[in-house]
Amino acid sequence: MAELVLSARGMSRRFGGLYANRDVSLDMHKGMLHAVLGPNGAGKSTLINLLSGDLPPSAGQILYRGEDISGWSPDKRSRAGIGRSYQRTNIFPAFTVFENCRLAAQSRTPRALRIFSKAVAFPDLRDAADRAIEQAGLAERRDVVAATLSHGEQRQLEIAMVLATAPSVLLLDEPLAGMGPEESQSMVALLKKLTPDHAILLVEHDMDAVFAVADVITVMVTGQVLESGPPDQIRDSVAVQEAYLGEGEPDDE
Amino acid sequence: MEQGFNRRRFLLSTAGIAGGLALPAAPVFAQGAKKIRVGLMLPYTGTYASLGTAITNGFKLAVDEGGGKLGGREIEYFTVDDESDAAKAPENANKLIKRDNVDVLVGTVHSGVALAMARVARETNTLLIVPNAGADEITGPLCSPNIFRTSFSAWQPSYAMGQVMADRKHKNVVTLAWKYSFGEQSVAGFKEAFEKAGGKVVKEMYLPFPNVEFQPYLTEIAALKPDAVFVFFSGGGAVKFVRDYATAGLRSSIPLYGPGFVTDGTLEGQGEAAEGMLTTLHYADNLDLPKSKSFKAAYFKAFKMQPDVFAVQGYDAAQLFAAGLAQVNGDVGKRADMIKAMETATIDSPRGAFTLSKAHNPVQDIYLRKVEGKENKFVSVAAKALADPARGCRM
Amino acid sequence: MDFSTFLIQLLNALQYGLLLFLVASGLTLVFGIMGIINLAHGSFYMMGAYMAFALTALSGNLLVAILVGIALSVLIGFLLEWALFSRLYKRDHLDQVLLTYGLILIFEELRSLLVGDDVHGVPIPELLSASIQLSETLSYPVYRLFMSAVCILLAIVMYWLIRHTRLGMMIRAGSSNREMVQALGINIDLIYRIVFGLGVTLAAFAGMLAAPVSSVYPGMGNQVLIICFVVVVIGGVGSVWGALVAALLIGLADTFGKVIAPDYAGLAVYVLMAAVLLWRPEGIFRRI
Amino acid sequence: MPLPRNKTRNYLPLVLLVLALFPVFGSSYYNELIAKIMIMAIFALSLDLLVGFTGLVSFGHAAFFGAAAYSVVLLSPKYDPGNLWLVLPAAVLTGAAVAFVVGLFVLRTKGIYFIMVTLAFAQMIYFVFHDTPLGGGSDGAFLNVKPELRIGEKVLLDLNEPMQFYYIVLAFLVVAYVFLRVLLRSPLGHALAGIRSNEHRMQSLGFPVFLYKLASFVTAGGLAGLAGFLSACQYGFVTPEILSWHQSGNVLLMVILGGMGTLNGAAIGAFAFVVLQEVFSALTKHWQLLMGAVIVTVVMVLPGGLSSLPQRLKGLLIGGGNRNG
Repeated sequence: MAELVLSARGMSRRFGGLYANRDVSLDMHKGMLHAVLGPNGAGKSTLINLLSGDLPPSAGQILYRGEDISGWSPDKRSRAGIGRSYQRTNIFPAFTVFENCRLAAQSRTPRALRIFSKAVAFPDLRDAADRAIEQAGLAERRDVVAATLSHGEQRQLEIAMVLATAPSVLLLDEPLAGMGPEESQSMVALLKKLTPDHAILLVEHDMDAVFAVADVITVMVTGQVLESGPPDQIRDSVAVQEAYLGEGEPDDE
Repeated sequence: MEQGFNRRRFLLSTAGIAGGLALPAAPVFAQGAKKIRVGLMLPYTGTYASLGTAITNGFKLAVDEGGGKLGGREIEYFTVDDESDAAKAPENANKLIKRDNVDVLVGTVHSGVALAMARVARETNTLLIVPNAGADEITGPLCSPNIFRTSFSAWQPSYAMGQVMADRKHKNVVTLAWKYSFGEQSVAGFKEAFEKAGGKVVKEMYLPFPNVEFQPYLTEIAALKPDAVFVFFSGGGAVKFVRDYATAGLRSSIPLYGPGFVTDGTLEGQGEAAEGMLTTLHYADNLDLPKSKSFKAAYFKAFKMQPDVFAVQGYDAAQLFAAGLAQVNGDVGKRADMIKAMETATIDSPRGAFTLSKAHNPVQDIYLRKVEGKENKFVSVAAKALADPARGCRM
Repeated sequence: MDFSTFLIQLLNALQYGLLLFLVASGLTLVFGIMGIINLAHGSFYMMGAYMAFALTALSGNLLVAILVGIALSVLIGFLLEWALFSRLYKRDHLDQVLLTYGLILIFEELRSLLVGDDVHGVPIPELLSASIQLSETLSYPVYRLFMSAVCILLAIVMYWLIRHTRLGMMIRAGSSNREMVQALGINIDLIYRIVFGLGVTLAAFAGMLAAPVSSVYPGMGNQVLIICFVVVVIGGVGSVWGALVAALLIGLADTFGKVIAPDYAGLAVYVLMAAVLLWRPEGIFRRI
Repeated sequence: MPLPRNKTRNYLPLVLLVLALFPVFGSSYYNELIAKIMIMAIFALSLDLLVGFTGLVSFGHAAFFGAAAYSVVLLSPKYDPGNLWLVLPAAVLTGAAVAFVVGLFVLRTKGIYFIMVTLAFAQMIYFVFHDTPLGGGSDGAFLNVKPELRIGEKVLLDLNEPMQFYYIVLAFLVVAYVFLRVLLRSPLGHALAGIRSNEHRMQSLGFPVFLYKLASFVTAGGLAGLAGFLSACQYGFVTPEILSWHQSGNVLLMVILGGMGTLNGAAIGAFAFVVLQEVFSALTKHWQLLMGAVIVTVVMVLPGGLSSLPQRLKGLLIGGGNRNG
């Protein structure tokens, strides 16, 4: 079995009286891509927000390499190696692609006190940024202002920024949303390429893509885990088919 | 957005400098006429605006009575609105002294502003005549050969009131004033005379300037039940306090006294609530003096309104300056002679003639006045030829 | 302090607090619903007080003055919203702050030009001019009690308006998301106009109501403005209920501060504020 | 707001030259006026670090300026010149320390509430000086003799000398300007730009955003303290009014007037503001009315400030393309 990196244990989150996540447990291992499926409102985004620290859990634990991190702030989790991307593009629109990634890389080596050096003068930051841009397939658009990128390219930048922080865990919230078929294909290829070195959590609607890349799939319904297992098990599960797949194609969010 | 600052923009901004500088500087080139340059630094906006206007009117009336001339020379006025803002005072004083090169600086109402002006006047050795501000320091520790005052010190009316209240057999008194130097000095002057005459100040209460939420203090006064209350407020605060005091029912059981500022220029707002109140000041609305009557008539003719104590003080500021200029025939260069003449002059003021103390503060009668209708009516002379002790003045 | 004096001071604190609530309620509404920091709020208070003065002088009756004044305030509120504020909703908060800052200067000068800089008193209406004897020496003006009663009444009316009416529902919805409410087909522009008009009117009404006891004088708006901001900060943005609690707390802190530690009385309110913010960074209550 | 990138700025030496030569031609009054403008420019620059470069709209910046100015008066001996070595760092530290404490409270809030809370805290500090005996209460306090810089018996710099004072202010303006330029292109500066653009994302990328904002707040407080120090020395007089919300509003106005997020804009704004005040108050006693009208006009029709004016004019002439809603 591969190395256990991040896991949730009985994690719940209430909004008022409603449970957005209820008693969710799941594990993420290095070298494995763990996909989360579920209809709208199943609590997938809440799950990512809980793991990344954007939301504090109401109950339960989050363990990172054996340590309880449920009380950690998002930035502390990020520095520990938990990187996330957003479902709605969340970038620095007025910066260039390179600047977006360079700033992301800077978070690993803050150097906040070196106020008399130029930020652009650090070769390690430049290399980290360029590497991430290369990986995400944006090399040709390196010096373009982010706001002027196409939607698909912005999604790629979203990933590149996370990669520039050299994370060991990737929490990806619908990276394929709104992408054309070609862009989707290259993103799927990228995910495959990233899997060996990372523990990845992928929330995605695109079934084909999920079944193509996932090592483990967890299906959520109304905030709870319905079933979890390898793709084949999920494909064959009666419960999943009844609850979810049976309803036909999920609608886009 | 960071788009460099190109030459065109730079030219625009230097044009701005030039425009800004040229405009106020223009009057400097009126040298040929050899006019006397008078700088009026007074409040023309805000709470004290009407006081500033009255002082200006009084000053100009005196000049006009001399045919528009003082010491044989024509007068040119430079005015700055001090906004009663002490923070801007040094800068505003410098405008008149350094930009407009005035021969005399006249101002102001607000004590804090006047203190700052006094310091600038000392530093630059400019002749300063204070037509109102009563801070004791101006003719105390800050006294200087070139600084004069034609109004009063905070100590004067309050000290006189201390004697009045002791004479009226009040034993235990509570004081209430704004917590700033003029308020504290007023209370100190009162306390000095009152306790010397055997009275006792039971409690000194202060509230932050310019707070006007008096109700807690009125409750406190009612609980303490003193024989009388000595109070200092001015302007809007005085209006509100006198009204609140009356509506709290205290007026009938505990008489209220204060220096004249409590009922001067505020009677219209105070209305019936102030009726019968006794205050002390160096002026009263119905003084039976020939000079007072002629001044009133002339002022009314010129400005279509009744003069108040502030107009008198402005009028006397011009008279004092005129006395100095007359001695040197308008040659302001002969500073020492001019100052000597001003120091020894007897000013024929509408308040009654007065001379100046060694510290350049008026030695004057303080009147006890009573509010009747919309006037502060003369009752008696509370203190004859009262001189400020000028503590801390080394001159 | 004996017990009866304590009780009277308590009454003073409540009475002051209630008046503060009345002034601050309009500020917190505009703030919470429209997201506008209205620095000119104090100017509207001042405007109300001067209207009470001028209209009472004209009509000889405070009630008539207040009724006419309310109509004028609503009008002024609508006009300002239409001419200026409605064009700034998409902009930064900063622009709105600066706009209202500019308006303060304009209103203050207009006041000076139109009415002058003198202090004026406004007579208490005959009907309410009596006093109630509280202790041997102290009596309490009926008008002050009347003011408190009006403030309480308005608090109840506002609570009811916001909780139980259709307009209140739309206002509450508008405060959470402008775009969404618009999408639901509610005329958000009209709601904003009404809220702003209401804010102006509440401030002006407070000024009119207080004029007989406060008298009218230049700069009166600025004095009340800052304390209103403290009310809103302590109470929580946009919370009318919070404003009421905060205003009463401030009334207590201010009154007893003056009695117990007169040298530091001005600070009492701010110490209270710091303590509340330490405990709850966004005030006691959030939202309406 | 893009990151600062290299641009040619060859007009700066020219501005510097004009400022350096001005006292040779100007009268003493105008020297003081220009010195005041430069002090206000430092003040506006410090606020621009918050408003323009970190996205923190502070409406309480006068608190740091004023507290520092008071520290000069409180730390100087009554009748002797204070020691510049002591008084200047103390003033800057006072500004920074007050900013640190206030920052711990206010930086926990965001957006419109942040504006409010900064205003309220500044007002609290205003009342500390206004209502307690600490700094002379509402009457203010005087600095009888201005500080001087001496080594042994030799007086190197004496702030009582107007000429020396002018050049000291100019030197500090240059220092403050260069310091901010350098700071803004440093990693910290880029992080602040990121926070301004998208604070949430900065946090999820691993930046301890609160600490960065606090650093910015404290730095701005220190720089405001420098301006406060110079202001206290210029007039030798401090009153609580220099901490009032009007002062905070005015400096915010300078930043907006010049166009926020550009260092040059802040300086231009300070210049324009003081000159407007000077010109308007010479025109009429109701000059605040004109000032108010200018403010409203700038807000309504010129959201980018004065430094966006040439751009907009160009846009108009060429036929739009730069249309702001």
